[in-house]
Amino acid sequence: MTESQAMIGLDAVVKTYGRAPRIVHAVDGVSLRVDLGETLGIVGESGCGKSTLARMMLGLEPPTSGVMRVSGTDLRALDAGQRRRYRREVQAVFQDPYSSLNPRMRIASTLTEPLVVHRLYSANERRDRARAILERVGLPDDTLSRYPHEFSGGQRQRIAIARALILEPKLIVLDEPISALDVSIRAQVLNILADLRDAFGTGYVFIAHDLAAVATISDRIAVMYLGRIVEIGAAKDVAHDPAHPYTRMLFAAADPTAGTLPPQGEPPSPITPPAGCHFHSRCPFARPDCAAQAPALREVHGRLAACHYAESL
Amino acid sequence: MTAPLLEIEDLAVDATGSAGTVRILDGVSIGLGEGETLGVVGESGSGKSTLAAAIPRLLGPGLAISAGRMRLAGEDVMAMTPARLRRMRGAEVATILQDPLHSLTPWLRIGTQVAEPAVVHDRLSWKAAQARALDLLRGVWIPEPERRLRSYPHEMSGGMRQRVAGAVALSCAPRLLIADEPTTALDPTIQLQYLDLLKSLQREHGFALILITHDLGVVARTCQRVGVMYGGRFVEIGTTAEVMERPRHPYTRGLIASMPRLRSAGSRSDRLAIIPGQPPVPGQMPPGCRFHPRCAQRFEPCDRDSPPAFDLGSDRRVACWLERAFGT
Amino acid sequence: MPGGRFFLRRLVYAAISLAILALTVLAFSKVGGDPVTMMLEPGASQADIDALRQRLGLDLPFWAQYLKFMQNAVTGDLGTSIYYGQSAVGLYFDRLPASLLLAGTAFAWSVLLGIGVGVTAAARPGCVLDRVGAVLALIGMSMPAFWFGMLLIMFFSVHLRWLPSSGSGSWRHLVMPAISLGWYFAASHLRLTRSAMLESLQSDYVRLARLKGMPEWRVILRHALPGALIPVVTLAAINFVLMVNAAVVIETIYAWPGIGRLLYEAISFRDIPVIQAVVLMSGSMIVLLNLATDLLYVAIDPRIRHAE
Amino acid sequence: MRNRFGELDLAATAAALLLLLFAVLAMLAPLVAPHDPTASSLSARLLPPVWSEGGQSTYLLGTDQLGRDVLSRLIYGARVSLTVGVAAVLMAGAIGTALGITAGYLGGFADQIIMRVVDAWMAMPSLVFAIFLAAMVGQSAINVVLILGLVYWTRYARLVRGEVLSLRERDFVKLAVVTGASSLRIMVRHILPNVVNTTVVLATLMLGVVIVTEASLSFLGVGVPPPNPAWGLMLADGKQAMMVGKWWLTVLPGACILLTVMSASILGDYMRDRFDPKGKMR
Repeated sequence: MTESQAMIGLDAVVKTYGRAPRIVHAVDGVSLRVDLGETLGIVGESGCGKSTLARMMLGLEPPTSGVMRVSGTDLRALDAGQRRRYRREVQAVFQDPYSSLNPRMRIASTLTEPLVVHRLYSANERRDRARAILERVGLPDDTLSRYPHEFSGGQRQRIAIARALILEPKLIVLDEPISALDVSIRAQVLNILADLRDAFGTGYVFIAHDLAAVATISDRIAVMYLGRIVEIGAAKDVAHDPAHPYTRMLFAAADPTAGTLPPQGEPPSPITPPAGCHFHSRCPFARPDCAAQAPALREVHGRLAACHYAESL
Repeated sequence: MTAPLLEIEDLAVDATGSAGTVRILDGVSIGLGEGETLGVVGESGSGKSTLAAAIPRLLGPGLAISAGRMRLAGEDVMAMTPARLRRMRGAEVATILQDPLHSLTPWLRIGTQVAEPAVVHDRLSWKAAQARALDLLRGVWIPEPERRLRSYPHEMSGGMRQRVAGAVALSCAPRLLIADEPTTALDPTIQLQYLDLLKSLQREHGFALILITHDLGVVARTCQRVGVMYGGRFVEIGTTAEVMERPRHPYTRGLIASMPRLRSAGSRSDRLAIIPGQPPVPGQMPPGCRFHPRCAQRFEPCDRDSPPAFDLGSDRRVACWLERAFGT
Repeated sequence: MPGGRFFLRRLVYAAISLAILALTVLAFSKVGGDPVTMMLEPGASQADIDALRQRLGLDLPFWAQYLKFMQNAVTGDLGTSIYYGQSAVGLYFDRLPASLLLAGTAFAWSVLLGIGVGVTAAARPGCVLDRVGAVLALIGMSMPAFWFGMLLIMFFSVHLRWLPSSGSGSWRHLVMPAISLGWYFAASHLRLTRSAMLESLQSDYVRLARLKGMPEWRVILRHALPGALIPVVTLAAINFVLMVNAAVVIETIYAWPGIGRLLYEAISFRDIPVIQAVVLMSGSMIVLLNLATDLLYVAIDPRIRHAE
Repeated sequence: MRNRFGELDLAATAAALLLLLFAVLAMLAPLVAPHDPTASSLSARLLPPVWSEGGQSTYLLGTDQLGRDVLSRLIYGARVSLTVGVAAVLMAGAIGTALGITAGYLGGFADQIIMRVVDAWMAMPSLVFAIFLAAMVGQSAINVVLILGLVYWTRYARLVRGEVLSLRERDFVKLAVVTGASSLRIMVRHILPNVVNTTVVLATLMLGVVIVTEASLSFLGVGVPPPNPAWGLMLADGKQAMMVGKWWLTVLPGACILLTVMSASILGDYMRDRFDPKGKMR
């Protein structure tokens, strides 16, 4: 694949919060690319930096250092037209369906706002498009004239997805889109997302702590730990045959049938991460040099993993 | 068969609010022996948290038990005096709440909060109670327990605080522990640790456990028996292995089938089996079987009559008309 | 240490607030026209006017005047009273003891009653005390203090002839002003205590304390009250400063020789330096008080330091 | 008006009706007032209300020390109090909401400047600050509105800013940013409609406070100038007569203030319970 095909490319991106001596390394040198039309899943525990990564991809926060590229151009160097295009092509769905819709706006205004902002179509056409996209997510026509409080969490999340899709973006960043939903609703929303992806060819960045859900919908999976990517590769490889000890621990925890030992320890503070490999303090396979030297991401069995001993596990 | 520790029969809880009186729990019956574990699974609005609050009789404002019987070790809980209830709550039926960030008092030291029940219920001196608190903190695998006695809650991580909540619950050696979504706010790896801790504490102390959760995976790991709640009722109760492998109620079956699986990783064309529609909201419960609007197998009696719990033997009960139709 | 940065920032904020306070007072004083015309006899010669202007520094550009004003303020000089011919700050401190006595008495009863009834009412919402308290609080918050003061005079001085209608010197002079001044504040303490307690009583930690079978008094005093007291104490402290400095109408009605009365006299004589002094003194007290409470909270409730 | 349980809220309904009555009387003052409020009559000085001994049916609520009809003065007084009160509340609300949204949404330097001014201005006791401003600008009804607007906008600004800070973190605002909406659009379309409830509730609660402050200023002689029939002025004028037992000159205007303020306060509490059940604005 050529560089121009990457919708979003991150190069050694770092994001820190706070001032010395309490600096939080939320994202600590992440490089990855999201290709057109692919679904990249990002998993990890809370505080691993996955949501910070999402906010940076959405241009809600600038990286502290490193470069983020949109269709090959540095985000900071976008001209006005390119920036508008970026705002059209990359959309988002967030976790909390109760916070995602303006409670004082009718659904019609919420859905058509992106079209209004980008001065697309006439008022009538915008309404038609809103109606069409609602049908796609399985909601009736009369939804348009209602207010958010008339809908359940699952319905609101469908509306949020419809809103993200109305500009026919190339990429949607979904940050924990199903974790606030009831168990019986999650599958509905996951199926809708999969259907829409097939229909529109949209790419997703799918962030969640529910590994099974991520594994089901993603083409590739990135596993994050304390601000770093520890493993990234094809969903099948990462889920079925994890190379990194942390990935193993995470997937074992997600599988009720796995009779493995419970994981050790708690994630350390992102203010004072352990030296060397961040995971060594909880790693059952850690050796002395793990604390000394941080492993780089390198190819292991067809995917990238950041572990000195990935092959010998 | 030993006398059950907890017997609940036909328990109903009503909420009084702007929309009049709404039934939150309806016809709930469970029995639990000493040292047993029961998982209670349900979605939001299923009434599972109300059940957790109803057993120690500490329902929120506007909620009241309106019918049913409840016995703890043979004693009628509904007839307890306020003083007896307080003793029951602290010393016999302990509870762990969902949110470890807000369930400890911010301005009291951990030591005080863990020692309190022993001082109040077991009439220990503060000094003796502190010593017991130290043991309890050690017992829930808290590192440096001596130092932690003097800490405040905000100085600890969520996982640590939830362990402290466990220590608080165990301080008077309760016979029943109710854990209301104890791991929902925790990270997956920490969840697993906590469930492991609960199991090992149960082995050590022998209390009975009611584990309330929305996560079937949690139940599968922890509980001998599981009850599935829907719309304020139990739709299916049985041993965990039976229910998970051979679910009989259409809701249970749908729920298990709709769970994403690691096995299906990376297959773009796969779709999950789904239960259509939404879980019902208290106050807008459908008539008859509460699941019938979402049920693919509904037939003639379902929208009219609420199905009773058909007893299938070996401690298995299913509230679905299909059981009558097909015979048991 | 994170506390150090927090401390420093609050200190800078307080300093900026004081500077803006002085700027505001000086700037609005200019709106009132030229003070010189008021200070001289009518028909004074232009030369006299110019001389006085120069002496007062009024011929300087505004920013220079501001700097001078600040400089003087820091050394405790807020000008000379036009009417009394004394230092305005001196006058303020002369009147302070009387105001402190009145405010202290009113504060004491309003806090005891307000917090006491507030806690009891929150512990049993809907009980008789709660209902009575709610009605009294509503009336207390709505009744203009000066009208209440006049009603008291009508009843106790004019009708019953029990208490002197004005003046100072004995406890009998203190009763009515202290009651009418404290009334509003008792209501405000009651309302805040009640609502803060109710909020605290709905928290998860109170629920857990009840689930632990703690006796109700322990739940209320140890688990619920400390958190509720933080906003109440802040409000009470600010209210005390208000009682000292802003009891203008009460002190006017009862001819109580405090700061409020001083302010009233100053308006009557358009004695601008005195008005400025009262505004600045009371404003600065609140700024410093806010600073002190901010810093105190960090000590009391470690969560705040954490959140910063 | 209904409470949380769907029952009629008697207190709130009564308060609303009373305020409405005062408002109607104030608007129709020339039609309903039996006398010219400023016309004095030396022959009819200090007459008591009609039901007291010596009262006359032409002066239902008696007369003051200049022989002016108390009822007419009270009706015209409602005009002054309500007009000044509502105008001041609107002015304070408009300034405070605009600056609060600007400070809260834009943050940074604008926020620093606005909030430091708010801090400093809120530090001055509102009555003392109002007296200071009044002493500077001289007496007129318009000036009282300006003064009260200047004194009270800070309360709106602080409350609105707090609200905006939490709204800014809400996902629908972030989604609007992601879509490319401008800051102005977000402030007008997403933030403003969501703080309107808050400001309306605060305005109702503030109405009483503002009316008391206006009455205090008038009472102290720096508010609405005589011979306007303001309630605070009537109280000040009646003080001498009160000492010799002419109670109606004190009780009646005060009762009008009390009823107005109490109604506004009950209504404000009611709306707060309805719109702000979490009690952010105690």
